[in-house]
Amino acid sequence: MENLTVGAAAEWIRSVILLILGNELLTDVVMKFVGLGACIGVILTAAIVLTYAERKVCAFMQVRLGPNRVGGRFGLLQPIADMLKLMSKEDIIPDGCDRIVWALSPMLLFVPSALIYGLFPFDEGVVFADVNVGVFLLLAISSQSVLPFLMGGYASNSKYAFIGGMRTVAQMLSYEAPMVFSLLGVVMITGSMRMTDIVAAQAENVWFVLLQPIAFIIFIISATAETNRTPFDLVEDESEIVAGPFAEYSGMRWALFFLAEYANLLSISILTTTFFLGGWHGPFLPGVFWFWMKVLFMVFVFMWFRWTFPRTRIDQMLSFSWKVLLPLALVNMMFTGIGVYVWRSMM
Amino acid sequence: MFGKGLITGMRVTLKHFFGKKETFCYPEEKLPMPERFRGGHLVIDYKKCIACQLCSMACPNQAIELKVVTDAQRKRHLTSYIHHMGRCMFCDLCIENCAIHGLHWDQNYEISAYTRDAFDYEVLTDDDRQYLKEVMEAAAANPAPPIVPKKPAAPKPAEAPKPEPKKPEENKETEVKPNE
Amino acid sequence: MAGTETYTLNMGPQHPSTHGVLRVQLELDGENILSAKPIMGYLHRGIEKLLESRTYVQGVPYTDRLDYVSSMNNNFGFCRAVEELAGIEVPERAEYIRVIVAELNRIASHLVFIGSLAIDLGASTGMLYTFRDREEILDLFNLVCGARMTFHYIRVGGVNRDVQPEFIEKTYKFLEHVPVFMEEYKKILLGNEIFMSRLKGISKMSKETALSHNMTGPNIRATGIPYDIRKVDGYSVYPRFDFNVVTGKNGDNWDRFNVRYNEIFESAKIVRQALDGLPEGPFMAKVPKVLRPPKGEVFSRTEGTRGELGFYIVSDGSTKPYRVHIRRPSFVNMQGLNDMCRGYLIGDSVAAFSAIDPLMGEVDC
Amino acid sequence: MKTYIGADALALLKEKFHSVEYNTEEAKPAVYVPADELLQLLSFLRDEMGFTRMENVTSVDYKTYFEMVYHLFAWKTLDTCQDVPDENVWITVKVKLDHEHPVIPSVTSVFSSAEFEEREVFDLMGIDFTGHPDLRRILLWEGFSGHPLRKDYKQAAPPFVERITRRGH
Repeated sequence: MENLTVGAAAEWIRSVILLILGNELLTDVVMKFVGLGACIGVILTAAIVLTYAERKVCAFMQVRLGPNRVGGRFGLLQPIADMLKLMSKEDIIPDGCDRIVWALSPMLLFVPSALIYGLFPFDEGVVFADVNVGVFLLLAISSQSVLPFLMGGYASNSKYAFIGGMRTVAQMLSYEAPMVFSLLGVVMITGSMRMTDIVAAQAENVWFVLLQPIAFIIFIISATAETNRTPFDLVEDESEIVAGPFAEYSGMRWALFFLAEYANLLSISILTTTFFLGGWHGPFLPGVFWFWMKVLFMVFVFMWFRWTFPRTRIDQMLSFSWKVLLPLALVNMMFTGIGVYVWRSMM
Repeated sequence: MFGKGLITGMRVTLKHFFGKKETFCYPEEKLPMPERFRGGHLVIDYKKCIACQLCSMACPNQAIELKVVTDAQRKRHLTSYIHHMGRCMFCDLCIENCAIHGLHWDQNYEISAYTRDAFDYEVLTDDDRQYLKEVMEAAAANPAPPIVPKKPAAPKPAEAPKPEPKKPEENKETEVKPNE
Repeated sequence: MAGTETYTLNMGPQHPSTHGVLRVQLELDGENILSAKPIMGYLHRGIEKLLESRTYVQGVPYTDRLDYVSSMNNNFGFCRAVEELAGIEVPERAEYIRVIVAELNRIASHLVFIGSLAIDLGASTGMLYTFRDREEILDLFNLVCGARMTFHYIRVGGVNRDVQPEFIEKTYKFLEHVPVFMEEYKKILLGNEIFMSRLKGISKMSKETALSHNMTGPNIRATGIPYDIRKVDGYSVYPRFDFNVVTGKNGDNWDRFNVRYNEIFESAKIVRQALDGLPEGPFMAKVPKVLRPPKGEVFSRTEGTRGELGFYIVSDGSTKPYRVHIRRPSFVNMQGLNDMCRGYLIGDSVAAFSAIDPLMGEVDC
Repeated sequence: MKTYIGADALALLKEKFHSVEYNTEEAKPAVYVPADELLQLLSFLRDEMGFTRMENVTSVDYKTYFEMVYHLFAWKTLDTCQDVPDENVWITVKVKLDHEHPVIPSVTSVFSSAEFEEREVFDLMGIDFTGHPDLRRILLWEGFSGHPLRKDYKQAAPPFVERITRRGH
């Protein structure tokens, strides 16, 4: 079950490039770009697949049929139609906005969302950058997505957008903390911050969801908040502040926000899979298959949350983070520490 | 316990996720409309119509525009029956007031259009106009004797002095005074 | 440190959660609401003026357009006023049919309320479920009167047409279904902790405040005053039916929701009793073709879905009313909006808009 | 609205307020009161006779004069709503106003619930309320001229807006 699919493909591409260039070093550089392209390809594909999936999941949970016009009975080409629609839309720039900041915001938002993909171990050996401080880097990058939201909210020169921007900061900062502490439990057990090590540790023993159930729940909750999805979608809360920071964006600029949202959804599912569900590890089937199966299941779970729950209020949400999740995460960390100490000393 | 309600809610949505769907593909499958359904275009039984204009008068919004001619036999006929659907409330008063029960809906609810002008719907069909022509010709060939000698009845439009012989619809009308 | 400033936020007229074209000017301090000023009139069509130039019979379809999610109740109110003015005795069967359709419409309207509250709180799935079940009622109405929204079924003197046996059968079937779907809402909304925390203790209103704003309908019943015109006046055949007036305790949004939720059961109870006791007989009184009520005036009130719906009609003896004034419950209830929003957060204001359940067609008339 | 106010209660009112008039012939006589005594009458009705609910405020244009119409409703057991049949009483109070300059004291100091309804009357009928906390147009916009519910109101021709039509359909 080693590298049956992705690894083999990479090997083949590498050999082709080596044949053309004839230089090992140059080939490695080119291969990095190929990897980069693959990551972006994953994101774009995910955006297409996930929009369709979200529409269908939403529709099915709401006893509707969902898209069934474009592309046959099941509306398979709906994302393409959406994309074409978004591209052909007029780009409206609101009067009185801070042009540069306003235009930068969607692009900057996409950067951290895309950057994280470099750290994900998709399969054994299939990882763009296997950094030894992977977890740390990952959290550092993902926390960068606060700024573009604030930029968009501030620069739109709209009150709704501004409230949305302010909410983003409050929300993301408060949920960053329990998320980090919930991951620390995993790191403590593994003893490494390298993503591949974490997966390997789960492959040897059990999935961390069994060892760290509380951390898993905390992580899921704060991940929902980090990706701005219901019940914590207060940033783009359409019934209160219309669309928050996105209120003034249209066409492709809005599509970038949209893309980032789905990239985030996927990355958070990948993270859950990597940290708690054993990553690519699984019996019989190739790793890539297991990996995507778990990821898609997590995506479904997040969609399931979204289409079942009402949203919380901003004060409830913040106090839930600081008063419930954070102490819980700290307690969990303490018990994990004791457990790890006892287990190590017993060994 | 906190979270129990959340789990039950999720069970409901999951059940519906796999369950039967309530909606259907609309233009391919259509809901059957009941027999009393009010909507769509008006359909008139032209051969029965006595051009009494009750429908037009009953309309609260003046959505029905009629043009009437009187033939040589002093019978009135419609030459045009325009239903301004943009003004229509589909309140059914025109149909209920029809003296001969010759007006009804075609129950086609797909009546949206791109322009407002498309809402000025002509109810009379070509067949009706053909019929009108025949009737007019027949009447002209056999004109009724003039009632008052000094004013010969000519086949002129907008000249409808006397009501036509009443049809048996009269017995439907109730003549009861209010209690006070 | 610089001082803080308050700012004004216009919610509406094109806002996802103001239920039509309501505009609310919120005076905000951060996320806290200092005052909420409803600004209406975006849907003003001058129905009162229109009715002056239509005959009494022609006026009925205009009342459909007042509160367009419970048109039957408006028809009912208007026809009762005209009947009182003209002294028309409505046959018993007609009264029963009226009560049946009015209560069914009340259920439909409350389902819309539950759905819109759900979607305002972000639970769009809950909204789809309520609309799915409301569809059954609309189909029933489609069967009996041929329209799904603007019924124009209740006429001066009775009802337009008799109910078919099929309608009765299907209504019984629907009544069987009521507890089933209500249980589902209970699971997805009522028992949901997030939903509870969004509503409990929010937009609290005391009995005195509610009275001073002249609130009616479920809004006043949520504060604990069992003020229901069906009981107070006992008009039509309502005194013959056994039903409870649902009241709340605290007057918060949770109670407003629960009052309407439980009223669905009460309405279903009334419908069942009315169906069981549906007498034979004519469904329409003998009404003159040209209705000329004697000179005089009448103020007749009924319990609409949103509260007390009053029609004040002045007749000058001609075929057309001289003056019609409609006391719209939503319009009067809007006075309480400021009290319901002040001191709460933006998120609560959305819940307050929903909980007061205004219908812009009715507010703006 | 079960029972209208009784004749003796009306006589009591007449005794208290000499300017009050009503037609004894009618079954449900409306109580006419001059504008300057309206507030006293309403306070009396509210405090002494238990008419705690101002159900409806409206006005009628009789071409030569305006008439403000107040429908009040008394129910002593409103808070508990026990069904005590005889205590379900209502009364109509009317005020005749000059057609040229209709001015009337606002009743919001007695019944604060009348605020929106008085604004509506102001907006659509053009009756001025003195002492109203926030007298603005409520249904029509600020720049609107005229009062549509008056009988002599003539609607201005709607502004000509060229229709955008699409050909080919």
